[in-house]
Amino acid sequence: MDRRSLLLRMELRSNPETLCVVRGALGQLAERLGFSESECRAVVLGVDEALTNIIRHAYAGQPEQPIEVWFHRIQVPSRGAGIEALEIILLDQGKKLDEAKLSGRALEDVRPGGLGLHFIRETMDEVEFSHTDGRNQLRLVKILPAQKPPAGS
Amino acid sequence: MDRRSLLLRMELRSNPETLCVVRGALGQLAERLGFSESECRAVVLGVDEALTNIIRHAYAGQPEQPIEVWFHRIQVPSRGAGIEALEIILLDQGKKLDEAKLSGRALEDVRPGGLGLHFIRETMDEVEFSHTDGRNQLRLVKILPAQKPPAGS
Amino acid sequence: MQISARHLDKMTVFDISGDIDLSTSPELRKPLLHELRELRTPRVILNLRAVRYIDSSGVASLVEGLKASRDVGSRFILFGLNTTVREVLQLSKLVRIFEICENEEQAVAP
Amino acid sequence: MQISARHLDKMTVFDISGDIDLSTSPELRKPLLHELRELRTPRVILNLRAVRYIDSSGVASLVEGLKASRDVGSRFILFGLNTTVREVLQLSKLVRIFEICENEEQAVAP
Ligand SMILES: Nc1ncnc2c1ncn2[C@@H]1O[C@H](COP(=O)(O)OP(=O)(O)O)[C@@H](O)[C@H]1O
Ligand SMILES: Nc1ncnc2c1ncn2[C@@H]1O[C@H](COP(=O)(O)OP(=O)(O)O)[C@@H](O)[C@H]1O
Repeated sequence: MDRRSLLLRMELRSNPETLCVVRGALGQLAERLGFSESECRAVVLGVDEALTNIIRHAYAGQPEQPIEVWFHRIQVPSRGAGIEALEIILLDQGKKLDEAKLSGRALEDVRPGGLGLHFIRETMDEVEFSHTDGRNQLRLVKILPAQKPPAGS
Repeated sequence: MDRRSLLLRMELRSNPETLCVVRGALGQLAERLGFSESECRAVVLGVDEALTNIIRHAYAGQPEQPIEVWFHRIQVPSRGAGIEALEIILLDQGKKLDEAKLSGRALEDVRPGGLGLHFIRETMDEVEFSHTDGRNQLRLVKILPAQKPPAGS
Repeated sequence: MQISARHLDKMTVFDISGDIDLSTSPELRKPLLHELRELRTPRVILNLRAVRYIDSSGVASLVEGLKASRDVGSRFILFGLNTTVREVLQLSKLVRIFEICENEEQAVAP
Repeated sequence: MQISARHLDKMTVFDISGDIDLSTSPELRKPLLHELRELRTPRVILNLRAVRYIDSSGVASLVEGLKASRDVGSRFILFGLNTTVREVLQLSKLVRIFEICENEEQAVAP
């Protein structure tokens, strides 16, 4: 019920040039896990946005700060049975997240910015912020394609 | 003269399915560092072959064993001046490498296998095996394109 | 990301390729805003056909371009939206605010 | 990696796409060796046009196919070598040992 196996762990720096490297790895990983092309693009977008926010907000644009990304294949309990999912955990040592700022904004308000969290929430099945041991943690879960419960159930 | 900055560290398992994930990350990283398309393919091939050898030989095909890959941007001393390079270090905890087996073979001998080391040596500027603290280490260096010393010098 | 400009009569077409993300979106924003605010080109057209990736910072740059075009009374047109770009714009719910053409012919039409 | 077979008169064309590496090369080896050793098809042709990546385990599978074809007296032909495949075969110094055609027309020609 609670099995998890490590797929990959990445340690990187808060440099915008590293974003494409994570996208490259995750694109392949998602494809291997059986996600459709469109789902692969969604997973990659969600993680890229989460990293972008860490670089811009947690580290206020300061380069060379540590970021860790863990990718696990997990089983999440679901009505008795376990369903398989990809879990992505992002860790940073930047400014403590202010949950109040995470409310997002009305998309009707046409202005640049403010889309990142919306993209993360739209592309992932679970999004969970926390703070432990002086580190910000963002946990993202995306259910593997074959295991999606049938629509309307 | 001895500056090195971490670009990326990957922790993975000795599963052949992970190879494409490293290729995905490294392909993007190499592109970012300014390698030409053909050089990017060469760097990716060299590292893929090194990982393949770790999985097949150091771990004898056993899955879920730990592998670490470190990517640094380094300066290597070269006739007084420092030239920039990509350094890739692969670490495993498998069977200690037998240097005698690394001699390679005559390519004229048409048989499957025996190409991996040849590909690693052809695609990289430096290839160095070592063993410390119970771990095998393979250090690969590829000089960044703009810094290649002029041909014939 | 690569961006290059073609200056036609009273309009400029920007051909954009590669990835638009946090690291590259400034290279998109700057020439766009210059073209609109400084040069006040009446029609600014973006060819997005070769865009391989775009994230929220890329979309933000497009929105900035759109706003600048409204300020100076220019037209701001996108064309060549591939699946990747279309998906992200749809996710942003901002597809409708942009003037989008099927191809360059339509975008440059009088 | 994807592989599919087209059975023509006394010959079989395998269309291969994607990445051939340690994890996928068995999926290439098995059908090739079956076609040659079991079915003894007189001409086995590999269309490599859509191969995105190939490493030494992929090349080893091709060499195994070639050796099996020599054992049973079949022809073993490669075509559609893109830059990636060509570079790796060149690096392996094995380009000359394979029968390589420019396109399918040449490969199936009597
Ligand atoms: N990782 C993070 N650390 C700190 N603050 C964050 C983080 N992610 C998001 N935020 C806060 O949430 C707000 C909304 O984020 P987002 O929707 O991505 O839009 P934008 O980054 O363009 O403002 C940000 O402005 C910031 O205040
Ligand atoms: N990482 C490694 N650990 C242990 N032995 C290795 C390693 N890499 C290579 N070898 C040895 O070197 C030999 C030649 O390797 P290679 O050229 O890659 O061809 P192949 O793997 O097809 O035999 C291998 O057969 C193996 O004995």
